[in-house]
Amino acid sequence: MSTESSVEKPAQRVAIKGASLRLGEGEEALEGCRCPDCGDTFYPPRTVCLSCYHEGLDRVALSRCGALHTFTIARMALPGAFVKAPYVIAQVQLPEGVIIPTVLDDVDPESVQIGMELEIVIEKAMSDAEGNDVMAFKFRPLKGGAA
Amino acid sequence: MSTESSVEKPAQRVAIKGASLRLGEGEEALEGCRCPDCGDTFYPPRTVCLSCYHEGLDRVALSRCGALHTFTIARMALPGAFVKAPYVIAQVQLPEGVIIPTVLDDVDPESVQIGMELEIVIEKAMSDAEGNDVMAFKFRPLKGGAA
Amino acid sequence: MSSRVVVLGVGLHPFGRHPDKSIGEMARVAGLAALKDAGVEYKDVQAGFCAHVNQGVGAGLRTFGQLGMTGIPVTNIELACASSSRAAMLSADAIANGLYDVVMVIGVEKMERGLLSGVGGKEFGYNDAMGINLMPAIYAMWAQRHMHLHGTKHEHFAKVSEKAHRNGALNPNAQYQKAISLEDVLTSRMIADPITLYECSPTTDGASAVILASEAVARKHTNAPVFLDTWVGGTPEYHRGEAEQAEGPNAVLAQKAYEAGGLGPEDVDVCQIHDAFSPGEVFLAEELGFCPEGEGGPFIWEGNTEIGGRIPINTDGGLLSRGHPIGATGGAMITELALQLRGDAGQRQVPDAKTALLHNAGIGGVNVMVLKR
Amino acid sequence: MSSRVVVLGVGLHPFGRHPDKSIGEMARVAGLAALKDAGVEYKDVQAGFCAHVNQGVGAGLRTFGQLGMTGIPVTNIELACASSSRAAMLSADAIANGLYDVVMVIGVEKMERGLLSGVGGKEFGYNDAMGINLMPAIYAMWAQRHMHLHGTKHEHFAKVSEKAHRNGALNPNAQYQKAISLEDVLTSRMIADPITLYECSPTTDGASAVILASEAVARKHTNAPVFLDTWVGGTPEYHRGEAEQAEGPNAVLAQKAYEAGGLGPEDVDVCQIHDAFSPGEVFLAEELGFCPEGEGGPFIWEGNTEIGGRIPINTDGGLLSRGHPIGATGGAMITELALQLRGDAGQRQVPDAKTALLHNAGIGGVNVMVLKR
Ligand SMILES: [Zn+2]
Ligand SMILES: [Zn+2]
Repeated sequence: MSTESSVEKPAQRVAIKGASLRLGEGEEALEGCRCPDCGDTFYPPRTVCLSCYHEGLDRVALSRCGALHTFTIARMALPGAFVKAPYVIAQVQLPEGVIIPTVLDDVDPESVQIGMELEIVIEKAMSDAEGNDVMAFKFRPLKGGAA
Repeated sequence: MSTESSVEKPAQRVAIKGASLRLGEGEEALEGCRCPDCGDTFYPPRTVCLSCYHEGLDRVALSRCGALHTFTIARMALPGAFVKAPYVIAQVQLPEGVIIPTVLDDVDPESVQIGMELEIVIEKAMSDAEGNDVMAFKFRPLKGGAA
Repeated sequence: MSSRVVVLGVGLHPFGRHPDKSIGEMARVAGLAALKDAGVEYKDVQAGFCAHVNQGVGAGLRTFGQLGMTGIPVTNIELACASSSRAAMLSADAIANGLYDVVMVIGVEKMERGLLSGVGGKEFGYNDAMGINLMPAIYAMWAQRHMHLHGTKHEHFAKVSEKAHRNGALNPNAQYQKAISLEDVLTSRMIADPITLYECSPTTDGASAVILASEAVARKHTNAPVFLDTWVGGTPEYHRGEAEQAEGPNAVLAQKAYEAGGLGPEDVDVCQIHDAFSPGEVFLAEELGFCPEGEGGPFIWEGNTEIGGRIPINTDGGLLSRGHPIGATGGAMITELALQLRGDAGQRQVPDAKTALLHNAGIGGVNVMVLKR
Repeated sequence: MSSRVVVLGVGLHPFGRHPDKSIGEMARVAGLAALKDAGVEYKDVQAGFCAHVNQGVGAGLRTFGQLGMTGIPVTNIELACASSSRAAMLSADAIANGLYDVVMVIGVEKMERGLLSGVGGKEFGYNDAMGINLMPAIYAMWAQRHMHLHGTKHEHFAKVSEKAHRNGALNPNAQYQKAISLEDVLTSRMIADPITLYECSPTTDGASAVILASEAVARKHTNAPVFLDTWVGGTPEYHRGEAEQAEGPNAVLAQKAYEAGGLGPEDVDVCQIHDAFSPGEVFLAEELGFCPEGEGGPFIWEGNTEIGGRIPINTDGGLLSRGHPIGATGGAMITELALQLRGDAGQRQVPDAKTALLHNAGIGGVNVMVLKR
């Protein structure tokens, strides 16, 4: 609470509630789960495999790139949301087979096409009460990819 | 909204939501329902008789006096409540047989006894947005009654 | 002990905006109408289910208590927009197995203004921050995928709403009793492409009541019973590598219902489906087997789902025009189909309707039913 | 098709304060424990009921979805503090009638801090203004009436809580695992005379899971099944000129359960009752027939409801000490009785318990069950 302690404690990077992110160690990415028995992959992370019911899945970093599965252009902002209308709500399919609900960044909503290649952007959404950087993610068109 | 209109419109007396009161015409009282078929009486008012299922009951003014059926001394105030702890939460049985949940007024909580005779007090609880007097009720020991 | 189940009585409190009415008041109106329709008294009711979503603790008491206090077990059932059809299914299970002869379902909801938002916890998180919890967006994304895969057009979806409002104009219990043009639908405010405001079900207050009875008891009250013949419910199934299903495996459940009921989609004379948003009817026309996969758009565009068409859908206006007080919707669907099968649907009547299908979906599951006379 | 119903598996997530755990997480722990206890796999479960009160739309998906997504119907059930026992009763109905062989009930609740408040709408009204919506006050007023009519003393009620905490200290899943003295109970902060803070059930988070199965399937997994033998539920009955009943007609329902189960109160070896507030056990000792009307206070004071007494009640600590996550409580009651009837209750074991009675009450209704081995 004192000025001293806030100087001593550097801001941490923490994932926003409801998003599972691998932060800080090497390349940042979504964090999912992989079943050591059958290899199926899940996002968000879970404990029990939906394919083979194995209990205790391995945490894995997910691919940073994927393809647009589907989308819509939201024309009205929701109360409390950080994004301003119009914005693109999207489902992104990663090579692991999982589909990630997210929003698109750096894109003209009218030019969005199903199938376009996308990459993740992980960025600060806000600060929390302890002064930590609360991190969230979006996806944006892959540079050099089909857009 | 203008000063003129608020001058023109005198404050009305309206019952607080959740209480059924007969206001303004003659002696004020709780308003219940009486079944024209079987004579059973209800508070709060209802449409279908619980004894004989007759539909369409008559509105009646209820007795202003009754006996304490049971009570407790609440030692903590609830957020938003107008009463300050300690206060007496009570059930009052009227001669019609109905039991009225209420609070007691003008009474030392420690001296309350089941069976004591009570009378209704109808008084303003607050003003509403339109400037009306919002009326509520309590019960208090009957003057001259056994207390 | 096994019995066929009869939809003996149905009743509605008119759907609309009723900010000054309590759920008890609306439930009483619907409940008394259903009792009268059934020809039974409240004291004949042996069990109750109160279907609602956001009406708080004690809703069963506050609704059934308006009709009587006979000591029967009353259970609150929640399955989001499919709450009252699920409650009817549990009632039907009990009657079919001889547990009760007369069961009453009251579905009721007073809704908050604003567009439906999806599943959420109480804490602000990623979906809130990103504006993802926008219910129309979920249907919009399914719609975009359908457009991408099958060439479906916005006009196809919009036609659903135009037709719904045309039907709603014939229904005195509907929230909107006014026809609107395709142009009106297409040019109303865009919410989430391709869904416009008039392609979203409105915010609605209302109540429905359904009295189900064993055949033996029902035959004492009617010579032409409408049977709740078959009912199945389910949740989304996970299949590795496949995209997520909607609220549940619609096609799988429809197939189960057809098999159990000994019929096929070609035998359905009238149908109620879950058009919370206009694309719903396009998807379901396919999933329920009325047209091949991908052809739902043109199928509806050509008028096949209108009254007088091959398979009239949502003759009462559907969620879009009749309104969608979420806890009450399934009961309203049953109500309309019972009226249709009795021949009592007035201006909305589908001639000689003998077999009806019902699909009601919510976050948490899907219900499919077959009704027959 | 009629089958006896077996309590095949039970599991709990420890009760307590778990602000950082989601309901899914707690449900998964309880659910996996129950599956393991039953010796069945999740894919054997044919239907699910999610009992909760305040966990919002989609709770069934968020809990059962942690264990698998097999497409089974999952229905959310709410009956306030009696939600999960009601869910178990609907499951038992379905199994008894041959509809399913294996059904799972998950009861779960994350509670807001603070004392339970009663039935209420969303709008501020008379009861709010007057501070009447204080849940302990309702039990306190029943208690005052009991004291007036029968001479019951505050010490009699307080003894219930002292005994509950003594039992809870033996239960690793209890919220409070610490015995407290009668003096502690009597001198803790007065809430609503005669009820003190330690006579109120606490604010609790937790989950319970119960797997019910048909006898045929259960016999493949166990040689000593615990049967859910009898179950009845009800709402308050109106009788002209009589005072309002509690959450339901406790004595009437108990009598029905005894008749259906072919037993009397003298045959009950162990019992779980609804002690949301300490007077509950005094009233129920009478209403369930363990002692004559009006004698509940002395009956408890003399130790009759302790482990080792004539009729041990709430051996796991009850709502007062085990905790009361309202949606999960009924399942926890079933869990304790199943352990007792199997002889697996450890330090809390009632020797040679063969017959058990359960009473669970909430705003909206009361459930009474008989379990047998
Ligand atoms: Zn696996
Ligand atoms: Zn009458």
